[in-house]
Amino acid sequence: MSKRLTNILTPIIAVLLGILVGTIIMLASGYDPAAAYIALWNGAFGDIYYIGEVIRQFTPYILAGLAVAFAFRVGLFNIGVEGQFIVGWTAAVWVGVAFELPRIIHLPLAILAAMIAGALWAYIPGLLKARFRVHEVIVTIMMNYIALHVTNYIIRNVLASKSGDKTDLVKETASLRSELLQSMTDYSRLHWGIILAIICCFIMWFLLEKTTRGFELRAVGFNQHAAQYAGMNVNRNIILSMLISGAFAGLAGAMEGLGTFGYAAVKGGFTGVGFEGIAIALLGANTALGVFFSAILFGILKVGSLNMPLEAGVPNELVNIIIALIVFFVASSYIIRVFLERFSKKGVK
Amino acid sequence: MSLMDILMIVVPSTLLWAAPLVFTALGGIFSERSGVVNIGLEGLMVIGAFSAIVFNLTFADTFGEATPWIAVLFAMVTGALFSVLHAVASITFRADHTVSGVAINLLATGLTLFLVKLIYDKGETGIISQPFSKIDIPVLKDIPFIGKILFQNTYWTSFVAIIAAVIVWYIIYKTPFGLRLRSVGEHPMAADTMGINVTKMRYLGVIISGAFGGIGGAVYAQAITSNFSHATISGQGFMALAAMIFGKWHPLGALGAGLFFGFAQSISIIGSSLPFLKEIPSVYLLIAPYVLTILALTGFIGRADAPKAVGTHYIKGTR
Amino acid sequence: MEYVIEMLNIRKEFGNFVANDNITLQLKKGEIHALLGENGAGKSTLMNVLFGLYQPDGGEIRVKGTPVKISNPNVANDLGIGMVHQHFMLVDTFTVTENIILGREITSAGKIDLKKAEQEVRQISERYGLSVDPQAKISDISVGMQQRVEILKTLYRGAEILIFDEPTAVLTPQEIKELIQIMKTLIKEGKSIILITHKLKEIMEVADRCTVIRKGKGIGTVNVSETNPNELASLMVGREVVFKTEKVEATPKHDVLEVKDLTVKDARGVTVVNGLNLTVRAGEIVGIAGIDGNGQSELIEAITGLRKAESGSIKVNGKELINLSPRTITESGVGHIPQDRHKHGLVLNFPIGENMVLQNYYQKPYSKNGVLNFHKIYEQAKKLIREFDVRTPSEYTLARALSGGNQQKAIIGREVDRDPDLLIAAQPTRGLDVGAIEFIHKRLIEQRDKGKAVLLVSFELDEIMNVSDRIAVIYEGKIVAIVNPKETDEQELGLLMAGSNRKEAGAHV
Amino acid sequence: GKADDNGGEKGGEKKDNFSVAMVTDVGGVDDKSFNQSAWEGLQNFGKENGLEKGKGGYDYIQSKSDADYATNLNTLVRQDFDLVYGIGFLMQAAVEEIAQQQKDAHFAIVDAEVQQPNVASILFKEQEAAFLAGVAAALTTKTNHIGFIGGMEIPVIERFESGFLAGVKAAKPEVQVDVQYAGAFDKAEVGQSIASKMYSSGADVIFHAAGATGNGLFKEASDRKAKAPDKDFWAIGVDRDQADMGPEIVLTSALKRVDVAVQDLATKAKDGNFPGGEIVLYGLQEDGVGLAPINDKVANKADIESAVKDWIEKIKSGDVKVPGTREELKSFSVK
Ligand SMILES: Nc1ncnc2c1ncn2[C@@H]1O[C@H](COP(=O)(O)OP(=O)(O)OP(=O)(O)O)[C@@H](O)[C@H]1O
Ligand SMILES: Nc1ncnc2c1ncn2[C@@H]1O[C@H](COP(=O)(O)OP(=O)(O)OP(=O)(O)O)[C@@H](O)[C@H]1O
Ligand SMILES: [Mg+2]
Ligand SMILES: [Mg+2]
Repeated sequence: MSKRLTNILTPIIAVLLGILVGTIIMLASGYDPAAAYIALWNGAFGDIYYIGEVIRQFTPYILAGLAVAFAFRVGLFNIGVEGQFIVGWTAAVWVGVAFELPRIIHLPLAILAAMIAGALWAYIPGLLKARFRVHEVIVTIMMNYIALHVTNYIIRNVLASKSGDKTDLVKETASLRSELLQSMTDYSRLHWGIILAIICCFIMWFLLEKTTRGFELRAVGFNQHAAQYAGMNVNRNIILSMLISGAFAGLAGAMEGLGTFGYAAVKGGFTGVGFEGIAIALLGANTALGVFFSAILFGILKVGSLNMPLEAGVPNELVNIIIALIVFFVASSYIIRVFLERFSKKGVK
Repeated sequence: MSLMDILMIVVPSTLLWAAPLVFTALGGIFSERSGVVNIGLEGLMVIGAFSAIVFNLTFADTFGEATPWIAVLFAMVTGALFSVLHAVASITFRADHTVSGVAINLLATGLTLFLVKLIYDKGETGIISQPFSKIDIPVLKDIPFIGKILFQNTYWTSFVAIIAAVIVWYIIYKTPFGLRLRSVGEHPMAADTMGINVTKMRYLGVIISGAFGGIGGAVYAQAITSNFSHATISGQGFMALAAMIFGKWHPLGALGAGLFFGFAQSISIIGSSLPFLKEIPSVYLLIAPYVLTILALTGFIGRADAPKAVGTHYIKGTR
Repeated sequence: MEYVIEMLNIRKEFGNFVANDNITLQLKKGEIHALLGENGAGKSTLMNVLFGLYQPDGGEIRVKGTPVKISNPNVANDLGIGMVHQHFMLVDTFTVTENIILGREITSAGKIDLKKAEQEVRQISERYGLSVDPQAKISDISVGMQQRVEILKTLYRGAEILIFDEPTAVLTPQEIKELIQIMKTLIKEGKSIILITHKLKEIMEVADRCTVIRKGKGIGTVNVSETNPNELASLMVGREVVFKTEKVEATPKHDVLEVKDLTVKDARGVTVVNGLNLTVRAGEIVGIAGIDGNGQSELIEAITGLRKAESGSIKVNGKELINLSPRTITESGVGHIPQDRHKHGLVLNFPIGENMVLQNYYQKPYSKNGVLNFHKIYEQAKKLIREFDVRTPSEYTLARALSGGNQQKAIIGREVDRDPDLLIAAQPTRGLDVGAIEFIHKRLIEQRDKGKAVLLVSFELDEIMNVSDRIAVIYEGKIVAIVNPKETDEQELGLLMAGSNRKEAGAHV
Repeated sequence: GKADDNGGEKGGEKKDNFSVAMVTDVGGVDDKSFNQSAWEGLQNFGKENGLEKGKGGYDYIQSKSDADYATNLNTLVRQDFDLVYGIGFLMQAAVEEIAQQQKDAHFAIVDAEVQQPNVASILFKEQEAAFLAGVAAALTTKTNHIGFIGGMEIPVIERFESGFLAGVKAAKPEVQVDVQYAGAFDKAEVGQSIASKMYSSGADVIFHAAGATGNGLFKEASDRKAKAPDKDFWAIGVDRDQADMGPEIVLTSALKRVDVAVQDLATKAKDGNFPGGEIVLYGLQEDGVGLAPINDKVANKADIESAVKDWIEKIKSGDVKVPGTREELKSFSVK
């Protein structure tokens, strides 16, 4: 079996295995798997509206996944995507409500604000890692909590309008929403952000694989000593990678702030998007294309599953189990490869 | 408020917060010392919390006051069993440890909530009737000054956590098992040439971490939330991970880090009652624990070196 | 004749690759048996089979005449086989004693009895003249000391048969002497030894017999007393090998590297380069001779910008370079073949092609406006691979998959091709077979002849004497003597390196 | 969706039944709080009208994150439910938007205001329930020291806080009240630590309006009571009667009858009186808020009950207007 075929088959088999085990669990606990999967399918594709929602859902997933993946490629584990996402969201909305500007300036400015906010939030762990060798995992975890409390404070005390816990909608000129896309998808919340997300996939791929900067970043990711020997500035690259990762995460926040929601509200806890980003990045093997596809898969499962309790009476926690199993099997792809090889050898003989 | 009052509030509350973190961080140490990254601590706590609550709800009448303790043992077993998944994936199937850990977290949340629906047909469980309760430690509570601060209005579990940390320290640094465990995490090939079964040691490390993670979750749920829902364990596992790194993969370090986190949280709660902190906006108190942690790490803890071979696979015959 | 070990017709495959093809090796009691072969010939593999780390795919192993199956190192230990590995199998963060007792701990009531263990270690150490401090941490002791710990590990387990895999590759001449002494003591105490080494001189000095393998196949076993280095080398390589590298007299010109009063601290903050002065001129090779740990590494790191210098001056072609960035220094015409090729020299997870432009990827023609030109990069890689005879399936192969010798050739190709005015070569031939060494020495001399300055650091006195035009002896962070290789010998150098001054040293000649 | 082929069939059902459904926030229908209460209201409505759970009857969808509200509301509209509830202030923006898109559908939102002709907004006068709780607390405390634990500083909780403080002040002005916010609705350990601090510093009654964070309060009170049975450690619950959280320690609860409101509004809509575009306020007058029975173990239970009764009359009659913000609280006085 060619290596290429194995590489393509492995994740597909992982997904199928995840679904298979999910089916077994449903059978064992007395639910009807067929009904569940049909409900899932209908919930994701049953109507043009749901297709629009699926795309809307995976737009920030792509960006959060890219954020995690980018840092990973430079050897850093950015658990702080969640926090960077939240500050990006808040910053975008801030610009979106605070200014009166023509669309051509306002929207880019709001997006930029989100990216800068996310980047700054990631800059701190990057800097501490580069300068003091402080473990980025702890710092990013702590920064998540700080982001949550600080943005809540800002929203409540600076941004919120009369009601006190939520900002106004961002101005029309800063919104990613589109009448066209909404009317095409029967009032889904699909917005232009998906274009940005796809562009970012391309940017990540191009930056890492094609540019001298990417060469440095990858070198630092694999071997800091060799990178230093080769005249690369390791610290600068560490910080840079966190900045870019944070910018992706901030942009993901803008997707929510300027697109899906159009406002920022006081949050009782984490949104989970940043943590989904970890699973998405890992499932996508930390490559731009991989992240793109795994985000789509996550989007389909998440949106589709909302329909499961209503239509099939199956708890939608089940989908989380299936997602977990898929991640698990993808992680264990070594064993799948071994089986594939055995299988193909037998086939030849 | 007098200093004594403050201490009497801060110390028990510090201990309360610290206990689950310490247990779980100790678990993390076993796993990572053996060379397996365990980002799945959060999931293991979820499993522990869930099992303990279900056990407690089911057997409260049978076991009476002993229920929470037996529930902890039960959670220990389920945590250990659940962690076998992580062990199989990351050791035998050569999965990326981090990916497998993330899967463990996702799976734990999904599975437990699914089971709650299945068992109780509800989104969350009811309140347990036999939680861990506040106690005054006999004898010790009467020690002047210290007794009031340390040994009154507190939980047995906090002291068990401290004792556990000391025992784990002893096991890891004083016994052959500990020596072997550490050698496997530092240089698995060296260990292999010395006839140590790397795979077995790593399995043990991960499974013990599952047991401790289960205890951590069980203690948290039975001493603090008293039920199980999607919000019961929300980030404590990651805090435990942070405590483990903060404590430099050392059991007593993790104990210190857990106490530090607990202390910072308590200060953020009591702060609003202290005269000199009263006026500042509450957001500063809310973020204080996290900011303090970052400052502490940057200022005087500095870099921490993970076990050398952590996160790598040991495949015989390669280096 | 009684054999303690017989490995008969051993075969070992890795996938489709046959690493050991029908190799036979018989070890007599009380002998030192050398195992010789090129890099990648299969020596380590064969020994790993004997030690139970690999399972053979064919053949038979007998210990004292009885066929055995050595399924893991524990079995090997029980059979009295111990191995000192090529890459040390020591846990850095453990103490000497902890490393030695690992897996065979002495306990009392469940607790490791360190006191007793230390005592035992001390006893064995004294008996075999190893003088190791049982309480020292591995990361704090020298490489030579670490090797003794490896030996102690086997002795502690009661090994009767010891396998040494390239034990001298990492040692200083003094340490080598001591090791040879230790091996002789071991033989006297009734042990038998298999010794892998690339150094024919050592084989001639200590070994009784020598088995040669080439490309995985057994070539045969010879009695050392009945052979000579040239015969051994040609047996091993399959052709004639030149030992003394041919070179014409140097014609040094202007100063290229001028180091003045350089002071550098090591990672622990100890001053290890202490007011050092050194000049290297265009068209000469200066060899730095010294015992490991006298500041060689820090000197080179300071020159190349990898470590901050405390004070002093480093000029290349008259330009002050002290404490500038590695990039600036590289661009000022300094090339560096690093001591540790895995740590500094290569990004092992990059294809060998990308490793070939590790310092100049950002320059034309390899990139333009920040975008890499892979076509040009791989063209260059192909050229270097061809010119420097790097054996790799393709330029897209990960550097990780190459053998040590080929990795080294790739690095040397890269550095030489950049045509630096000053080429620093730190232990460029460590662990390489004689064929590869010959190749690398030729390249260094070629650079010299092109009018470049070459600074060579090596612990191999042979290499220093053979290749250098001038020898600078480093001792405690200072250059204590400059000698002409033609007017000195190993003994004098050895004494200088140990800190005796010139006159004293000279007096011995 | 609208165009799907069984649309006609459902249209048929529509004539017989008035179907209702709700979207919960991430809490779900067993959150022991307003989602649960709302679902109870829907169930009661269903029983009353002989409806079945499911399409064409009554049903709910649980959200998994904030982003799901709109999808879920839309799903219910697309399933042709006649009235769709959004439970909780978090759903305000989603309801507002979808109401504009789906002009034929009818919505109701709990705890927030949406000004659209096809949306009825259900708001509660939480301050009135909290006021009564404040009265009960003030009359129970022996130390003249009381605590209030808020979840997050949002308007709903501010109404609880203001009403509670006003009630205490009205009943016993000299009582000191510690107010502290936990910053989250799901952090029981924070709730417990705050409660511990308050009890330690002398409070003997604590009221929480903090969701699951409040579970920590009950835990702390139970623990302390178990240790010192002759001392008072009272806790006051919120939203529903939380007496089950600890028979020994729950003094009473400030009730917010989401169930009543939900059922009431559904009935109105069914009868053709859907208050679209209006705010429907549920206070004491409408039975939308209230106080749960006082714990039997309180010595002066009868006094408290009669005092509470008095205040209920005064509030209902409009003699007393309970403050709903801190601003209003400042100028609040009984006379
Ligand atoms: N685990 C392995 N998998 C695949 N191939 C291997 C493995 N180990 C060794 N080889 C291959 O087997 C051959 C012999 O390797 P071995 O390490 O025995 O060489 P060696 O004679 O010890 O060389 P050196 O002198 O460099 O130490 C090499 O070509 C190597 O590429
Ligand atoms: N899993 C493997 N697959 C392929 N080749 C391998 C593998 N493991 C080791 N090798 C190869 O085995 C050979 C011998 O390894 P070894 O590390 O002994 O190299 P070496 O030439 O002796 O280098 P050095 O002694 O400088 O480290 C190398 O070619 C190495 O690349
Ligand atoms: Mg070898
Ligand atoms: Mg070698």
